[in-house]
Amino acid sequence: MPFAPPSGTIRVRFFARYAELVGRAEAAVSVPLPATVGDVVRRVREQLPGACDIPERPLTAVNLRHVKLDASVRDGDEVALLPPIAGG
Amino acid sequence: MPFAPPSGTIRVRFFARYAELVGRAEAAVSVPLPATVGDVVRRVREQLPGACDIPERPLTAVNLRHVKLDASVRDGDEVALLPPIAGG
Amino acid sequence: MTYLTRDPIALDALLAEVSSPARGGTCAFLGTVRNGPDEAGVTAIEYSAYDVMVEAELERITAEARERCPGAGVAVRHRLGMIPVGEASIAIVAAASHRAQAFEACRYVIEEVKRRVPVWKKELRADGSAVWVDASGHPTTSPPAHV
Amino acid sequence: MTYLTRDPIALDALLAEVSSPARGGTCAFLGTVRNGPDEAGVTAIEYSAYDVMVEAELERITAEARERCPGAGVAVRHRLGMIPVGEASIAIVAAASHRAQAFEACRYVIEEVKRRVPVWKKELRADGSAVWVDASGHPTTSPPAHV
Repeated sequence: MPFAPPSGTIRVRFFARYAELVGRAEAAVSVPLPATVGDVVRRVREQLPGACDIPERPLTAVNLRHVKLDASVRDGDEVALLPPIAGG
Repeated sequence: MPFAPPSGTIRVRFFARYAELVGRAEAAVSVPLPATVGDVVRRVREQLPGACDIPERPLTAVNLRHVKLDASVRDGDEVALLPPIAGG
Repeated sequence: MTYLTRDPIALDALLAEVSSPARGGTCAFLGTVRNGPDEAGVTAIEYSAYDVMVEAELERITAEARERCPGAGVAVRHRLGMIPVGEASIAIVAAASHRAQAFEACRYVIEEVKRRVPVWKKELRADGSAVWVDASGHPTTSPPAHV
Repeated sequence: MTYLTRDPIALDALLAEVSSPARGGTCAFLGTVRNGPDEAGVTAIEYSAYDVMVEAELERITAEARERCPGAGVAVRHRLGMIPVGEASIAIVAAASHRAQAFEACRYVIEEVKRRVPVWKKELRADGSAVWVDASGHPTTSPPAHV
């Protein structure tokens, strides 16, 4: 039986213009672990129709906190791709 | 006939604690001209009962504007002696 | 859902939340939808958000403001949905014993909101068009850089 | 008598005076009568003023604020007479196209008011005593220096 690296399922959320680009508000994405937020973004841009128009380095959050793309993700994490913030 | 220097009548106004010290809200003070606000204050402190407890160098205004004690006064001016400001 | 609302923001309610006899200085900030020379034809802005993250960020930001200004009371409300020109999208109130802390806490909150709170704006124009805009009101068509 | 009142200050009226579609940022400051650890037993403060000079100074100060922040709208109200703990003695509202000018104009006005506007405070205490206090709430018994 060949060696299968552990993989994790990440809940990816899309907002505002990014949600319009991919035509959905969320997706479940599977990544081999260990993985970073950047790996998740890459996977999303490759696999989801319309996602190639999301920037390669968008703002991201994991579990409701802003993170950099080199932050690690675990199975079950919620990763959000955030268009430029316009609050206030 | 001896030479009489021109004199001016200044309306002096008192506020808050200073008004309590002199027991009045205003006084007409005569000063030989030319004169400064400092001259008016000196005259007030010498002549008005209770006024000696007003500081020698109080905050002052002439015709509704803050001035220093070396500002000159003219006949008919309104000079105000202002306790430390506590507005706001 | 403490910090978000879909109704007009009542400033009086925020003031009541933070006022106390020991707090002599209160600073408030209101951000309202503009229709100035740079926003010709804007009739309203539709605000959307990553709701739960907005709540989490505003909880952190107000806690940070209170840490910087001990004793201060801080309240924030961000409105979502369609907001017509002239109405407030955000209100912040900070009350402290003295005015310097009140101004500082209020300013801190709005600056951090602009940097960190995941809210987005779509401008609706009189000609029927709609466009996503960034914090400065510029269309977000070109790919934004990662901060 | 534009800037002075003997009635409770209505913040909404001041906000309405300065709001306009081109002004997206509004900063307000409220100064309220305190009864904190430094004011044990204060029940109210009686504010008195050199009324006509207050009007003249506030006219000058608001004009200066508008000069520093072109396009800004600035409104001020100072209350006189007996003001109970928790109620406002002053309210300032500054609205501008962007928040930085709104904060700056509002802050400028309150700082200049504290320096220049001839208003005095007598603290009334629960024990029946009354004492003139300076801006910091300290009794003004010793002769103040000329500024």
